[in-house]
Amino acid sequence: MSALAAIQIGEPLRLVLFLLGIMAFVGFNAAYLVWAERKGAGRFQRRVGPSEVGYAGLLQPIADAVKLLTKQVLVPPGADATLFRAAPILVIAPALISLAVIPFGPALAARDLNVGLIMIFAFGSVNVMALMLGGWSSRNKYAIISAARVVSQNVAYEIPMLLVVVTMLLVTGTMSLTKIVEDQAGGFWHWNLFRLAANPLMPLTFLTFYICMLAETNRAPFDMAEAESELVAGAYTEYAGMGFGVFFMGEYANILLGCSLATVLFLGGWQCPFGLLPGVFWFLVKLYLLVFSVIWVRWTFPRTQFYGLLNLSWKILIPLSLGTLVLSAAMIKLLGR
Amino acid sequence: MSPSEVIAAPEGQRETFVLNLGPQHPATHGVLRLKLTMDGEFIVRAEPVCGYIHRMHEKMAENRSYAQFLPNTSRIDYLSAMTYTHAFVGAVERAAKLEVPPRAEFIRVITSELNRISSHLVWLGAYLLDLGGFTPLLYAFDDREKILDLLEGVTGARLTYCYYRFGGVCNDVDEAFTRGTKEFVAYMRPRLDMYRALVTDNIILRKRLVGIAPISAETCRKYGATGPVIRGSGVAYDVRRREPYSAYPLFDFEVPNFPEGDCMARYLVRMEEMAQSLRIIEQAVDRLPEGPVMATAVPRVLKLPAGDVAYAVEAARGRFMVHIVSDNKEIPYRVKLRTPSLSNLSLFEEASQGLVLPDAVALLGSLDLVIPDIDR
Amino acid sequence: MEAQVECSQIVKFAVLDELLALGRANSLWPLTFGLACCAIEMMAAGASRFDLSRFGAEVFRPSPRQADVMIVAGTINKKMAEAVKTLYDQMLEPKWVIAMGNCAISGGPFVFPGQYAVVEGVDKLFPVDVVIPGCPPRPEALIEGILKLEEKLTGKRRWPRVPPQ
Amino acid sequence: MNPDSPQAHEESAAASAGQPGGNGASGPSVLVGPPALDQHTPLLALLEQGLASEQGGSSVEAPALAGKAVDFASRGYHVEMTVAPERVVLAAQLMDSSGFALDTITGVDWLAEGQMELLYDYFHPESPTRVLVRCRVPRAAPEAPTISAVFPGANWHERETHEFLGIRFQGHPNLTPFLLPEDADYHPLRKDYAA
Repeated sequence: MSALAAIQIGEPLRLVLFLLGIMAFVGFNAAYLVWAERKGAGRFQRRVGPSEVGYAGLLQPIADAVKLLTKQVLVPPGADATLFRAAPILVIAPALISLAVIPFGPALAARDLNVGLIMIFAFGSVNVMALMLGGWSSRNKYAIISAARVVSQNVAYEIPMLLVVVTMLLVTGTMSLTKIVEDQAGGFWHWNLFRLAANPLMPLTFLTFYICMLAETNRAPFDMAEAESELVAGAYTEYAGMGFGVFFMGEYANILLGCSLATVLFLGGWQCPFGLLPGVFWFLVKLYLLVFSVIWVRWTFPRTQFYGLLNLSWKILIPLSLGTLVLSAAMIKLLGR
Repeated sequence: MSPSEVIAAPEGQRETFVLNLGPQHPATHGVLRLKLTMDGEFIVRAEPVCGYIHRMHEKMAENRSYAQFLPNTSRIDYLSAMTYTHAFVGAVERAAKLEVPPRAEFIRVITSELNRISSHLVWLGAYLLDLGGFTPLLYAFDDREKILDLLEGVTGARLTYCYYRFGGVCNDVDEAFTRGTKEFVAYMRPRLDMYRALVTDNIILRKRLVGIAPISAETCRKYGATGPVIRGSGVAYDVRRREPYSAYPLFDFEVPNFPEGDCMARYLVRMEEMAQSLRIIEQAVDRLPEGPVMATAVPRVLKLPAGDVAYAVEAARGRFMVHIVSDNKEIPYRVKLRTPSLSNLSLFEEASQGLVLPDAVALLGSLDLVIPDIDR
Repeated sequence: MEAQVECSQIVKFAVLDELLALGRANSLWPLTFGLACCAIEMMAAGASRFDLSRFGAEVFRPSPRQADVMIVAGTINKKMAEAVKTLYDQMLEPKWVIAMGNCAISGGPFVFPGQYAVVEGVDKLFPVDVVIPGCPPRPEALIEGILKLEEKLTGKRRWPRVPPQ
Repeated sequence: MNPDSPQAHEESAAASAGQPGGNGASGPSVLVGPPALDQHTPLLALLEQGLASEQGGSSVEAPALAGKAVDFASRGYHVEMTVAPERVVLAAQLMDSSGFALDTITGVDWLAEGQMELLYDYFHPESPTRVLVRCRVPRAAPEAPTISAVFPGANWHERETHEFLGIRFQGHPNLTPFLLPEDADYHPLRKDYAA
């Protein structure tokens, strides 16, 4: 690690390299998370999944990408062309930018802002607007219904997520993600997840964060954006070729962002569970375990009823996260940090 | 505005829009079109438009001899093809007074019940697909493949069997079939418990189905809905009990019915029916008599006596009745196919008042429609 | 016909075209468009035993925009004909059509003198690439149809054809 | 869950042969002929009594609702009623009041006799009785009153019979083609229909 820090390269060059690295990481992950999802779905559904295209289907994402790239580009007649084209970009751009703040390794954070947490959530709300733009501008009844649902769902789940993050702010005392990870050093009992001194309901807070992350990325039981069986293809109905491909990449980029945030906040980022040699490896292991759980949840649960989804947030998650916020404030006041 | 206010609001004030759950839509499992007048997500009025897969079965029946119409019967409702052929064959036998040997009657009961389980499995998979769960479809189809192997061994077809003939069945059942059926019954019972644990008791599914779109027994009677729809509303109406046909009176089985009448009740009725069908198959295979499978004195050219004859069976979706009007020729004068899906769908307009779109999709799935069954 | 020379025949990037064809062949996304009995066999082909997903074709896209191949599985009715035509027009190039089952090929068992409701064959509406006979064809036949379409795209057959003994 | 316990199978596999029961009530018994099967007697009696009261109520003299029992084993229904076209709604109300459900409406085109026939099938969710109501209409101008007010389920059956045979149902809320395309003006199931 120190060797890496020793190389003195100019600040702008370092930032460019990091951003290239992040975009490569997201691009690679978006393609091969699709492969992992289809293979995982195959395993859950007692079938093989893509296996003929290259060894064990490894070339499948490339085939999909090539096909999507060479599809006819079409803006449906009467659709609002500029918004229609802008929507996919606005879904993936915030995720890419937010990943710049995530500390992948000890010195592997592109830009260690001391307000990293706020920046992530500032950009987090852009993809809600992007999905709504996409749904509204494609001038399709199903897309409009889906866009309206997506807005109310994300608004409903943004609040408990922010409340949980504020609780973590109180507990960790800083907004810089790198410091948050650093003070979780030592064994896994130092992780925020098990920091019951500051907040006895910490595992519950992690669960709330996990549910909100699922809802924010329109995944699994909350997939209102692409409610396949009711709204044909939801907000993506009119999108084809690379427009649809970028939406898909945006969805996976957001999953990556959500899971890495959960890892950093709760599971001690790049800290090793036994305090031996912290490094990027641990971060990636925890990240992909969480991503696998997201895939697992998708293929096991049916879709919730839309009003049940809103009730869950307004009536259960928000009071719960408010309660943990007050509780941790009280605990910190009594026991001190 | 809540749906009741919307419906109550005078015509001018409502800003509703028409949404086409069009001929091609994942939720309709076929080419049914629902013209939904909606206010936001609430349905103000749903008007089903049918006829997109009308295949003129009744017109074909009027220029085909009785034997030539047999393949058509398994293409009306291709998921319970056996029971539909059973109805047509039964009607002709009832009019021509043909005696079916007991072994053939038992084989008909076994194959019909196997067909009912495979139809309910397709319904289970498709219904969970409508509710957003993808995985149960694959498990249900996996079990169904076992039934298709059994039936394919005897009839040669996977879906559109043309296995029954006037006076019996076309070829006998071998020892592999009876052994395979016994193994299937033993294999399927724990699977039903697994479905109950994994799917029926799933909290999200219960929230999606319990108390959604209740249908009263009176509505079912007024619209002539039968099968799991009327049994889900508390009326234990089953043609195998009301108008006993074939060898059904000799078997001991229950007719499951649930008083609530909501989507969950119809779901539980079908799940319980699979267990009852397994019981029937078990008893039928144990007591399968020896003997011929075809009646001997079947006239080459079949002429039914003039007048009407009607024969009803309990298909997977409900009461299927064939009403043949014949004028003593080898070609029927008029054949009426009373299909359950038509009556079951006719109460959709009344039952879906004020529902949200996902609940309407859940209601549509709980009616278990096969669209060519409606359009014939 | 040769007077009107297809321009694509003149300019041909051998490797790029082959790569594109290979990419398209290996990720054919079918449109969920089940009409009648063949739809059940299509679902069985997508299920665990016959498993279309081995060829990357299990992503059944409900919206015609995102689908590449339209598998017409069932009878085309005259009332349904213009809806099928609209669906075909809404699909984006490059697109292909597989006519599955006798009804889609030629009207199947519902063709008789004096029939008033069935369109006798999908090729009366738009060009068809692969034809799968059967009523309904078995899921293996559908997979063979998809392999035939891939062969049509790339010129190479994935699995060696087994000569019938 | 209260499974309906398997009733005592009073009927063997083949329906029991009809044995002539006593004749109906004395008075103007509209139901000519004995009820076929014993366990339908209570229902048939109800029908008779229902018909008698209707009969008494309205002033029509001729027995417009002549019903007769039929051998289930060879026909598949128990009671057959021949009804004049304008009495169809009355028959439907009677069926509805005694708990029957409409099975289906069949239109038959008797080209030779220049008539069309409407067959109304009824079944009963609680009892095995099956009733068939016949009604003849002239082929030139086939008209019949709609029973969709009594049985909403009949709405679609009548639309279908109208589009296939051209029998007009007076008072039907929406007599447009049901299975054929909206603008279809041909009636395919008529015997003289040329494609």
